[in-house]
Amino acid sequence: MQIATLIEQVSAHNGWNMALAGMTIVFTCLVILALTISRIHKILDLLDNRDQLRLKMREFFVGREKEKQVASLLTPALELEAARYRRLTPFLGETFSLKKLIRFAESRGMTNPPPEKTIRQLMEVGLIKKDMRNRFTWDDSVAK
Amino acid sequence: MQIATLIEQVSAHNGWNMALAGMTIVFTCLVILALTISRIHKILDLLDNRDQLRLKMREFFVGREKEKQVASLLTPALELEAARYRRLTPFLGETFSLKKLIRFAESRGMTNPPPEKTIRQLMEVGLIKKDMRNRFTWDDSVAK
Amino acid sequence: MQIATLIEQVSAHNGWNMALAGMTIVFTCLVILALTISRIHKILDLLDNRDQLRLKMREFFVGREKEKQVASLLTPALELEAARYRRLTPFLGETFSLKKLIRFAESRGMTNPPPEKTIRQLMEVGLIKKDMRNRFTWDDSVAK
Amino acid sequence: MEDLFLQFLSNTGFALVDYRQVIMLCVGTLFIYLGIAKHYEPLLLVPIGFGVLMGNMPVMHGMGLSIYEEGSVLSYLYYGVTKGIYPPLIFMGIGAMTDFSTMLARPSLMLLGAAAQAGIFITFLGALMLGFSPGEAASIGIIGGADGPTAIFLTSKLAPKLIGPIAIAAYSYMALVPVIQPPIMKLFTTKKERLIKMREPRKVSKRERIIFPIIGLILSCLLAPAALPLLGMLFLGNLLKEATVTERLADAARNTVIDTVTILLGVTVGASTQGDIFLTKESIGIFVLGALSFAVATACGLVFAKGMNLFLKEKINPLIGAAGVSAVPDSARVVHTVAQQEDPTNYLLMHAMAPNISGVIGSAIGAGVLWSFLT
Amino acid sequence: MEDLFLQFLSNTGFALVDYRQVIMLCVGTLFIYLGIAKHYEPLLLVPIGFGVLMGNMPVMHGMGLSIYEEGSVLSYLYYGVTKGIYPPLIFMGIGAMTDFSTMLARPSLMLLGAAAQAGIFITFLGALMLGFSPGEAASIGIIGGADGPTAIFLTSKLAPKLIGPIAIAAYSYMALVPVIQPPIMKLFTTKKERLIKMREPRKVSKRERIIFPIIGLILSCLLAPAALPLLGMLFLGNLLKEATVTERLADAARNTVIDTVTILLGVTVGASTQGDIFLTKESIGIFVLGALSFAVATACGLVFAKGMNLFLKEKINPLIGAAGVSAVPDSARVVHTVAQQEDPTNYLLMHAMAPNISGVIGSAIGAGVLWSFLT
Amino acid sequence: MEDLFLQFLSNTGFALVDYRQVIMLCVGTLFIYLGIAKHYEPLLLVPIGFGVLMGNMPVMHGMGLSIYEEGSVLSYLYYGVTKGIYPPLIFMGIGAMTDFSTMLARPSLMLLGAAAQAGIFITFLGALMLGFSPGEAASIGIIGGADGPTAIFLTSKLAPKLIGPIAIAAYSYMALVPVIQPPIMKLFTTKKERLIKMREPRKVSKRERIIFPIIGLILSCLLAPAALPLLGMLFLGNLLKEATVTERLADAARNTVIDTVTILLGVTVGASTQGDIFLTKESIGIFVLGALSFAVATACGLVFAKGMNLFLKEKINPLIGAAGVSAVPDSARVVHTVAQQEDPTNYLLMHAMAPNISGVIGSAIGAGVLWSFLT
Ligand code: NA
Ligand code: NA
Ligand code: NA
Repeated sequence: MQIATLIEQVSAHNGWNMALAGMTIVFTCLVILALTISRIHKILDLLDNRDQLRLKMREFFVGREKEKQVASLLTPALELEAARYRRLTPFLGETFSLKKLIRFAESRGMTNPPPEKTIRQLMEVGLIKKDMRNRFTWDDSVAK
Repeated sequence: MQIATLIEQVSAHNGWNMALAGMTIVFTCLVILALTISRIHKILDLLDNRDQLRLKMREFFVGREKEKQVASLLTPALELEAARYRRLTPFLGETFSLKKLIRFAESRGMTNPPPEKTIRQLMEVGLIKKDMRNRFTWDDSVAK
Repeated sequence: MQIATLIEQVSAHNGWNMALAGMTIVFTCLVILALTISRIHKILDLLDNRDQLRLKMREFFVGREKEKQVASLLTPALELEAARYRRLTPFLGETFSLKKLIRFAESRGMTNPPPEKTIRQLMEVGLIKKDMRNRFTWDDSVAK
Repeated sequence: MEDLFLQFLSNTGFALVDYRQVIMLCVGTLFIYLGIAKHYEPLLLVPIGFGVLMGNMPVMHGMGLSIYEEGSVLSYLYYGVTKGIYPPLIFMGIGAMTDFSTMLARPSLMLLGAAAQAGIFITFLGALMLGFSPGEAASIGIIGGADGPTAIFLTSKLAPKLIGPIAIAAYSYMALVPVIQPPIMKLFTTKKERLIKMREPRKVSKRERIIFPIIGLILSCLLAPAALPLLGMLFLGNLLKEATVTERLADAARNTVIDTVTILLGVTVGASTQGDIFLTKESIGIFVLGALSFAVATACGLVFAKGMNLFLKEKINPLIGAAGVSAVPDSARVVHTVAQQEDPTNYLLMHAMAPNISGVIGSAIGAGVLWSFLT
Repeated sequence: MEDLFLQFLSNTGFALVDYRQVIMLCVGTLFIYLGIAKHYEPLLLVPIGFGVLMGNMPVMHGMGLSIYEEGSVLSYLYYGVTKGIYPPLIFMGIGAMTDFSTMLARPSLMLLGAAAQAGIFITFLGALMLGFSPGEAASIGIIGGADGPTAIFLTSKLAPKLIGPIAIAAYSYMALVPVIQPPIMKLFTTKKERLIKMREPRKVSKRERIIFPIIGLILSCLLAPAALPLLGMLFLGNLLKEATVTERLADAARNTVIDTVTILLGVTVGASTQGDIFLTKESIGIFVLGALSFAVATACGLVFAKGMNLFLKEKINPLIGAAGVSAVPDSARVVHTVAQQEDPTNYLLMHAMAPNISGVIGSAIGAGVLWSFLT
Repeated sequence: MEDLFLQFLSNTGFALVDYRQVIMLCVGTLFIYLGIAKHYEPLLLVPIGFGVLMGNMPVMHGMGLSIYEEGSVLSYLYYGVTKGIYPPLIFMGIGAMTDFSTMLARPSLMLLGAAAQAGIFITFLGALMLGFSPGEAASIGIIGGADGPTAIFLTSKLAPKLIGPIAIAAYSYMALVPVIQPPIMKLFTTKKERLIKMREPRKVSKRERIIFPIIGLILSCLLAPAALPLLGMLFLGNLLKEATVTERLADAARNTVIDTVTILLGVTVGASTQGDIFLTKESIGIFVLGALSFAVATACGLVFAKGMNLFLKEKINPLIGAAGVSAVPDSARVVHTVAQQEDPTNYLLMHAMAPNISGVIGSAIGAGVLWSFLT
């Protein structure tokens, strides 16, 4: 077969164009994808920083107030209790059920004031928080 | 749209009847199911008690005979052997293969009388029973 | 129904022939399969022996040469190093990655000559071989 | 070659994109976000959300890419939805996962699962009023059954065109159970009622648990034969589980089968929400009625529980009535959470499971009844 | 509304129930009982039994609930049976589970697996005599192959209407192997024969085990091409197992695939036994002939083993001939049990596995031969 | 009876066997041997090889045994190939297995995955020159994509008759990557280049990995909508994996689904290579062009990497360009091995994964583009 015929066969089916166009498109796609991907983590960082920025601003304007409010509830006595309960964490894990916490507290003789009451107070203050799955965790942001 | 028209549209498709009938049927179904379920364990208890009753009656009429028959086979010597073999259970598990039992017995020097013979006797007496899967267990009901 | 009719019904559908032919074919198939299977391990043994035979012949003609060649590379110093590296096997497993081997060697102070160099030499000599999965093993056939 | 590029460019999404698809892409992303970040039913919302993305990529019609074009891969996988095959398989898996013990221990609580189905029928009436055809109205009503497979199954039989919006509505509201139910629960109960503690249920023997799926099948299918595909498979799965000798089959049902089918169902239901088909006035109606349905079902369960207390010596906590809507096990968890907000030592989860799973049976029966009325 | 109630009541099972359905409900319950309480092949009897219940719930025809109505969920799942797809998939799983070592160690024992297939052909003659058509007679004969998937496969090709009764008969008798075989075994062997001990088989190398499925496929399908769907998949599964580098595929075959297919096959075969279709004179004939087939197959295996002993220096225990019927691994276990009743130190299980699995190959070949005769 | 025997004998393989089938039986055995003994892609070569055996057993046509006869078991299982369903399911499993971290850490390496796709289009031209029709030429070109599922998917759409040879060529060359690529790699790179070490990529956060499949789907399907079936499922699988809350679904995708589909795809693709259909001049052309395609793709990747180095401050090792052909993860491993031959302390595996998996995306896009051109 002659080379002319070979080339002819390609042209007849619009082959050159398809090949060139195809390769260009594949390349373009991956270039655009690569460019986009390389932005993702920068955008995410920006978002995080924005949150931090906003947080700082809020702290500046609102923070004091909230602290005060918490402070009024977070009596020294309660703070002491909180510390005692906090020490049970190693036995309970980072997230825990209240039932278990109460059992642990009782088994360690922490019955005055009754665990139920203390825990309710701790939840009101926001030191213990509940997640979607009805498990509880300590919220350190309030603790300070 | 007027309320009359709305109601009209429901009636036109026999909606009121379907809704009421549907709800009634769902309710009836679950009520019947609930009633039936609440009977299951009572019926099961009854059946168990009937079995016990029958057992007691059979014991009364037949039991003595069987006991005697077993007794005649269950010589004091064999009983002694049985106790020795019984002590191997912790090593064998609740169900065991005869092969393993023999090997264990031999490894503990229990060779006179030979394990094969003793085991055959224990099976005749009914102290060792075989289950569907060709595994063996001790039958305590006979042991007493 | 009369027996004659019964037999008639079988003949009408060519039943006798089908049954006899069927049974014969099943039997023949399994006989041929059994005969073939009974040859497999003998043929495999033969193949293995042929390989051994060939190996022996090759050893006779070629082996010396190769040994010499290896010997020239496998200096006593390298042999000593090889033995030291060999002792790391229990920590690395039978197949290992070079990275790990180097780390282990370095952590044991085997840095002179540098592990990279020693390992390259060991690979040239053929004492360390690579498998398909890019893991390495010791080749004992050369070691002797 | 410019022709080819132009042809190609005119085939790319940029040229074909439609504002409705953009809206749906946002919806899909929102679903994925809610699933992953908020833990709302992730096993459903993530595949559905991704399916929404796949179904709303702007593609040329006629190339065999869309779920609605015959011969496309998605259309083959979608058969399991349109023919109603996936829901019974999912029910088999659920059966092989579910322990009916609490329900067997206190069968009276099954009435709560029945009461909450009133939402189905009230919404059915509402949908008829809005001008939906009876088949469509029944399918919309079943959203209040709070059971995705049941809703998809009935819709595939009575109003196949609405599978997308009804499935999305059903799964959305099921995912939002922790948001939707608590206010209704607080509205319909007093603090004193929410503080009621309940006694531990009795132990249920293995034999009872084995007999239940058999009795359950026979009774419920004698009364409502059309519930057979769903309840039959539910009880089959449960029997395989409780028999223990068929453990490996139960294992296949509750892992292999349900997980594979969940992916396929999720992604195809998601992909069926093509903007031009999904974003219609009807869909809005379906979402509004669906929300209504959920609220009414919850309220019915609560009110019925309060009614039961009038006759019971040992009072039940009426909150567990809200678990009758199904949405297993989320609505039972929500009941538990709300109760614990009043008294952290009150553990209602186990008690709420009884109405919760009888709600599944109830809505399957409801679906069967509506199906038999309208066929 | 009374109309609706009446219509509904006339659709409930109570109105539609037929005495034959009641009988079948009892049969289904019996199957479940035997599976769970008596441990007779629970993996088969429990799903089949439950399927019998599902198939015999009295439902209105025309609603798309029955397995015989096009468009019903059960009908879709039943395709795998009627098209003969499930049996090969199950064979693949069996292949991936089975260790052919004992057979490879003593291939002469394969003759026992051949001999026991005589039952198939003798029953085939019997069925012809009773007036069954050749296709039906072949399907009935294959019950004596003691291999459920093979029986279903052949019946789906030659007598699709009889799938229900033949499958039920095959699986029932397979489950009843521990009841049916022992008396026949004792009848055809002397105590002295039953006491014969056999030598440990030789070790079989990994290479042999890898080569076997390839040779096995080529030879058996050269001789009986129609055995390809079943034996091809059996040997494929076995190769995946023995290759070890394809362990994860073998794992899928022997867990995911076989378990899922077993549930679907069991429940649909069960559901295909609708009382009005199942409880016929023909079914009774099938059950009688099936029992005969089993007994004859067992006897043939035993007698052939005794015959072999005339020529062998190292005698075999003729009991293992009974394992040639297949019913893997139950009939091998029964052989072991019967031998142990005579001498608790005689371990025949491993020896009985050789005729047992060659019986599987034998009946698949038998099925292929009959299929090729009758197509 | 002699008639029956003669008829049977004339149906056995011995009477029907054709020299082309003998050749194919050898090919099948070779595949199995390479898979098991040489560890060349055993998960593919073993099922395909056994499928080749099954497809080339000499069977009578008209009995419903051949994969090309309607109603045969193999033909049902083959639907998943001809309808293009298996490849997307496999892609879902691959997505649920793949960690895109290295690619996300250095997206510039994705260009290598793009460059290596030039092989596809050059081979496409070559195939047109040899007189293949455009659809066939495109399917042959895609062999250079070094991605089995993609090749099968495109061929099922554009040249269904060539599925057998193209799939076999694609999988053979993928298996032979450790043999084909090293000489080309050495030819196109200098020793100095092969010694280049690369820096550890940065850590990629979980959020990035979750966002990627969503962005990836939207972008790639906006630009090349026809890549949707393959890339949609790939990204779906990956999202299920990265979301972690959908772990059990990812698990099903990467075990249950992919293993089952791999067996079915392998055995049916193998069985589709019936000697009379497979051993043609065209197949030889396909194999020659396929090898060319692979070689060109490898070379393009290498040369492009060298080109990139002209512009990069921190040079990359051009060997990783060869991993752009896909053949995940074998070609990345080969890159690693070749680099280690020069310097055993150079660890390129992780770096080679970036072009490797972007090569998968690239060839799926390439397939989509060709499909949209030719439909
Ligand atoms: Na419900
Ligand atoms: Na058999
Ligand atoms: Na590629």
